[in-house]
Amino acid sequence: MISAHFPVLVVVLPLIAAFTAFLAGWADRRYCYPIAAAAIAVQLAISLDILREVLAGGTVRYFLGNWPPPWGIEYVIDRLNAYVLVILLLLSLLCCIYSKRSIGREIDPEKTVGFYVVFLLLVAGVCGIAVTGDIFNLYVFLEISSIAAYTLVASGRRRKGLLAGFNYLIMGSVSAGFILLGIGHLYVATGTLNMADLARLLPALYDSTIIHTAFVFFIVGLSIKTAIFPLHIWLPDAYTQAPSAVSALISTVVSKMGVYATIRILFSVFTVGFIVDYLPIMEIFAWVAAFAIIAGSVLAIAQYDMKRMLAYSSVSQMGYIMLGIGIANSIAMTGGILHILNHALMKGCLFMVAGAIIYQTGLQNIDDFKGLAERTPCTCAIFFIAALSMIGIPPTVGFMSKWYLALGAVEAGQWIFVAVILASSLLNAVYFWRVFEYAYFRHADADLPAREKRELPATMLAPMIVLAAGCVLFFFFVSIPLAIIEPVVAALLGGA
Amino acid sequence: MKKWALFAVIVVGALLLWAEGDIPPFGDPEAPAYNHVAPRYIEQGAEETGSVNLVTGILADYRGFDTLGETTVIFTAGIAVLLLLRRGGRL
Amino acid sequence: MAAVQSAMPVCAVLLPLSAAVLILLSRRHENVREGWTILAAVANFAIVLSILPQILAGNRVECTLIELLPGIDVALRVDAFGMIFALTASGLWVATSFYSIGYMRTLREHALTRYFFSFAVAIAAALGIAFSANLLTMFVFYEILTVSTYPLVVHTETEEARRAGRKYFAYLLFAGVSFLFSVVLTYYLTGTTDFAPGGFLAGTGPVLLQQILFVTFLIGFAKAAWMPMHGWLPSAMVAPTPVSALLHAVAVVKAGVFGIVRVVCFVYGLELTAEIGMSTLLAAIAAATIILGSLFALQQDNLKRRLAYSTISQLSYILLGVALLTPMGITGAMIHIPFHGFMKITLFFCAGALIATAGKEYISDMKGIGRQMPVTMLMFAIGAIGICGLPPVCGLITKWYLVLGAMQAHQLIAFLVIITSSVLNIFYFFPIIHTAFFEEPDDGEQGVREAPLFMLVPLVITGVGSLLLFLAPDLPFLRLVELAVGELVGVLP
Amino acid sequence: MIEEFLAAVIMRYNYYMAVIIMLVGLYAMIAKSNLIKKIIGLNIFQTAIFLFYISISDVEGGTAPILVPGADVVYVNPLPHVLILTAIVVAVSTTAVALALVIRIYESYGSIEEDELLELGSERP
Amino acid sequence: MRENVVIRTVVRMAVPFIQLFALYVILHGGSSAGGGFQGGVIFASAFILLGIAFGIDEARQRIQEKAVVIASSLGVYIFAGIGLLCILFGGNFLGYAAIPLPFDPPEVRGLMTEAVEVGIGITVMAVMTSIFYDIASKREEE
Repeated sequence: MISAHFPVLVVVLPLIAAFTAFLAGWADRRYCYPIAAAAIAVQLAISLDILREVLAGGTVRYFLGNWPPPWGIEYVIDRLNAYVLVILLLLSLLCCIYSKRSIGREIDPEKTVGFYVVFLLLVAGVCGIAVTGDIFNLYVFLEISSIAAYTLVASGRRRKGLLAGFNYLIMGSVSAGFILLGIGHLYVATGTLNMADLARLLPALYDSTIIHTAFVFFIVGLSIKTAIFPLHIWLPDAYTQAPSAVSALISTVVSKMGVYATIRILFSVFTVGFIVDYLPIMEIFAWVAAFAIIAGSVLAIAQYDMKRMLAYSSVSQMGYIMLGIGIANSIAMTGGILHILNHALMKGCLFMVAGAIIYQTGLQNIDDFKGLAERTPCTCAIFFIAALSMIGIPPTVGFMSKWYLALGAVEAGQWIFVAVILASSLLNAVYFWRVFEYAYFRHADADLPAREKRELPATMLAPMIVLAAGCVLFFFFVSIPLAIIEPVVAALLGGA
Repeated sequence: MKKWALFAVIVVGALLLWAEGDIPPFGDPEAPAYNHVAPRYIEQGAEETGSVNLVTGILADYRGFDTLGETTVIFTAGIAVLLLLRRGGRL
Repeated sequence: MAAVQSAMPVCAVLLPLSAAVLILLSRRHENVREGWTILAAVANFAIVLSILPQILAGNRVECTLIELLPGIDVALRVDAFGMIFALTASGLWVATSFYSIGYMRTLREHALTRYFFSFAVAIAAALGIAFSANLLTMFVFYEILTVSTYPLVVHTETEEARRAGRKYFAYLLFAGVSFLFSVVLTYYLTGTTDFAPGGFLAGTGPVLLQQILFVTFLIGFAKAAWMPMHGWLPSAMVAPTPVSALLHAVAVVKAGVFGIVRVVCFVYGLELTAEIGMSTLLAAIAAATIILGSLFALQQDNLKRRLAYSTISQLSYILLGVALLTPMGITGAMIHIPFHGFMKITLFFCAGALIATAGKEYISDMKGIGRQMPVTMLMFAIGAIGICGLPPVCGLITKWYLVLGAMQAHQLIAFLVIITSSVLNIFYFFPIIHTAFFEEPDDGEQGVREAPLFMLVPLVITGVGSLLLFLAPDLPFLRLVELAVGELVGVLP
Repeated sequence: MIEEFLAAVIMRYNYYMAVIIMLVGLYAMIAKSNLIKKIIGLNIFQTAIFLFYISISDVEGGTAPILVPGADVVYVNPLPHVLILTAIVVAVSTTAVALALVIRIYESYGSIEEDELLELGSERP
Repeated sequence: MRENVVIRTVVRMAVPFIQLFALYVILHGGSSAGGGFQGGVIFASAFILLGIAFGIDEARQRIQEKAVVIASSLGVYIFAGIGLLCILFGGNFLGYAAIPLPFDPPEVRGLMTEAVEVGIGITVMAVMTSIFYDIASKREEE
């Protein structure tokens, strides 16, 4: 049965598609886009099937090369993997569709082939991370996706993108180096690379400084990748200077992958026994996250460039997820993991909107957005929905995250975190409302020459509408993701 | 920047120097790294993979998928350089 | 008391929403667009009326939409108290729809699609609040109301309007956050948020927590414009007058008061509120707001701002009535929701007519205007007399019950506050009537005529309505209030 | 006491060497303004990690893990070699991309000194 | 660069030997030190040497884009293709033993290992060459 091999096919398919797109692109560069879109669509279908199977029959394991773990590499897909995998692929597909026309203005036409090949490789990388049960394999795929991400950030026409890409590369490589060191230390201490095996062996070694060091390296490395507040410095430039489709992609897919990897390492390798019972790490984690939420929002308020503002907002939103994980009770974690989906929907949509505004009018500075709603009504309406969701106003998904996080914080008796969550939604309101006010309630300066206005192509509009609709629909049908998440949380915390 | 660099270096250095005290000594045959997964590779590797060179055996067989990833990394780098640098031409 | 399952509450909420969509779709044809508004308003009123017999028969109409979170549904439930608010809002929406069209067309306002769209959404949200079966549903509609009224406040797009809009949004969003916190805490303490007559919070959590929760609830209902959370209301008067009339005199502020009454009666319960000493706090806030609001109103020359402060003051009558925790007090509080709505909307309609036809915003400019616009100013006088609590307008009934309630509760201070405030009301309303009717107009101020019929008819209807409600108060409001209070009193000690 | 400590250090001198090299690389990566020097720093950093891994694999008296039929020899642990082969490839790839970026940066800015680049801003002259 | 006959002659003579050695390293990965990566890089070094000796731009023109594209894809295709072949024959991905060849499973595995190494070698060779020429060749100012 072919479906037994879906776990590996979901990773190999985009690889093969990438090689094929490279070959086909040499013949005609117009072939690349359909190959990429089709491959990701098939992947999405596969991932949905995997999700179905996981929901029905529990964890799926796949031994690569028929070697049993810990000797060979093992793929382990439980609900968390499947959930993240579906989100990643959905967003990848939408970004891919969106990129068809949006990159036309931002990337030289002869670079289209490379763009889609690297795009596919990035998708392959994140999928690899999402399904693997082997920490070194995780590192390899992390590197595939990272190198692809550096390249995509620098692929645009703006020269600042090059610098952003370079800084991203340096920070990313330091992070990868730290993760590699963490893996090395774990290997020294245990002699294995398999996550499940590690989780089994580690409890006996909790007192060893090697484990502590490995933990610190993992946390710092992953925090750089995820851009947790003081280590976020690469992020604003990278998100701002990248072509819009890439901003949408890395702000959702790549950052979510970092979050996923963090959760996986924390809860499936070190397990609750270490991070909650042995060391009070999660508490520190939560404080850092709370700080990130506030700092990210405050910095976002200070920005005038729309994409940059969204980038800082991402820093803050990553804090939400981490806070949920850091509070480490089941309700808050449900909120954190739910926010992986919610943030992907909202931020993907917002970056696409930013790209659409650039595409339609060439404007990127919020100060220039006066009267924008008259010129780009659809785009602005979509922005409005996604922004409401970011603020957390019902009926949008952002509210659900806020609800769970606040409830979790209340349950943990952490009133400061409650205050942080609630205050941050006010801060979010400040910077999103500014855009809204400019777009809807100001008239364009009369002395400005009427700029050209382009129609938004369907391939750009459709993904935005899908995401905005998702923002609203998942408020009403939040039970669907919750049905997946609640057992995940129970499983992650169950080790205690 | 220099100050930050020094700070980072000192922190990382202190952490590592602190940690290395617990690492098994250099060349210790009792080290866990040598006694958990590795013995099977050494004892049965050649038999199971058909490669006398154990490194190749592990590389291309036990951990073959890592190697596929690795090759893909190289491929990615090639495309990346091409994407960044090449101008004109068909790609 | 039977619970009847029915889809009608949902229809009542969805109808304005679908009207909003239709308005958006027909943005290029103004007559069609405004036709939708009127049609929706009338149909909506009809739907609410169709639920009324069930309520009067002592039943509840319920409708659960979906389960949102474990233990919390998005659910609508119409009880007598909710019906009072819904009837007021949807009934006055009909009048306001006609009035809006007249007013906006007279002033040749722009962006009317956005205006009518937001208006329809706001009404949907107000009805949603009225029908909410639990705190979370209420919160959802509350936030929708906040967001949907913002475009109406900033409608003119002047710098002043934007500043007012920011203030409005800042206050209400902060309140929303506080409300959310309260909902979360309530859910945490009790595992439910469903309203129940007599409350469900008793016996959960320490007293201090319940007190804090009460305060956050109060802040959450900043829409009630109690002092010092009232700052947004006077600034919001930059909005077009129909908005001030319906939203800032009826829907939004009443939603706030409605929420407080709901929380006091249906979350805490009268007993618990008294036990933790929060009724005293509420009464103190209400009393202060009544007096201060009236004093502020005295200083305003801008008619709409004076009306705004008057609203602030009047809203706290309702809070005071509830804080008395006696059947009579609560009756007075609840009956004041529709009565004040009718009277205040008449006043605002008149103020709008003055702006639209005579271009007069300031009281000092209105010398002799009563001779040029006799009908308008007559209705204004009726509204003003009603607010002051004089016969033959329905405001008297409120005062009557409130005074009775204060006596029942042996609250001399409350009694004095009500009397003082009535005197202050006379002080700030009668000079306007005097200026309008008995002062000579300045030179060259001739030729102002009555407002167009689109505006005149609604204001006459609401004005006459205020009179009728005095003559026949139990049709149907007093009857509803009796039902609602009966529900509560049944569980009183 | 000191002797024990020294013995402990000497028994693990390889790891300490790796740490020192790593720190050199890390410092260069953060502190140097020249982008090429940053890349060199990155390479030093990565090389140190390789050194760390390779020393894990060593076993006293061990020989390369290529089986010699019949001989009774101790083989070193082959797994770190495999891992580090992968890591080397990753490092090479990263370096290639980094160099490509630096070349592009030099072309469009005319400089590869970080502080100058920051001053130059985004607009083309 | 001035033409230097000695260098060019030596390079011309050395290149075939380097290439032969590279092939040896690739193919002997299973039985002695070596493997696809090492061999591939050695192979690429032959092209790089040619570039240095004969001028990079000139050499670049000789190395056809087509060849690089096909070779770099071909290598990974071989690798992934063998993996998929295993699925086709009922094994797991990269479970070489599933491939029905008339040998014992270890021998099949050894053989497939060699095949995979060849794939790696081809990709590494092509990509390394391509990277070198992309980075080294002088490009006109933008």
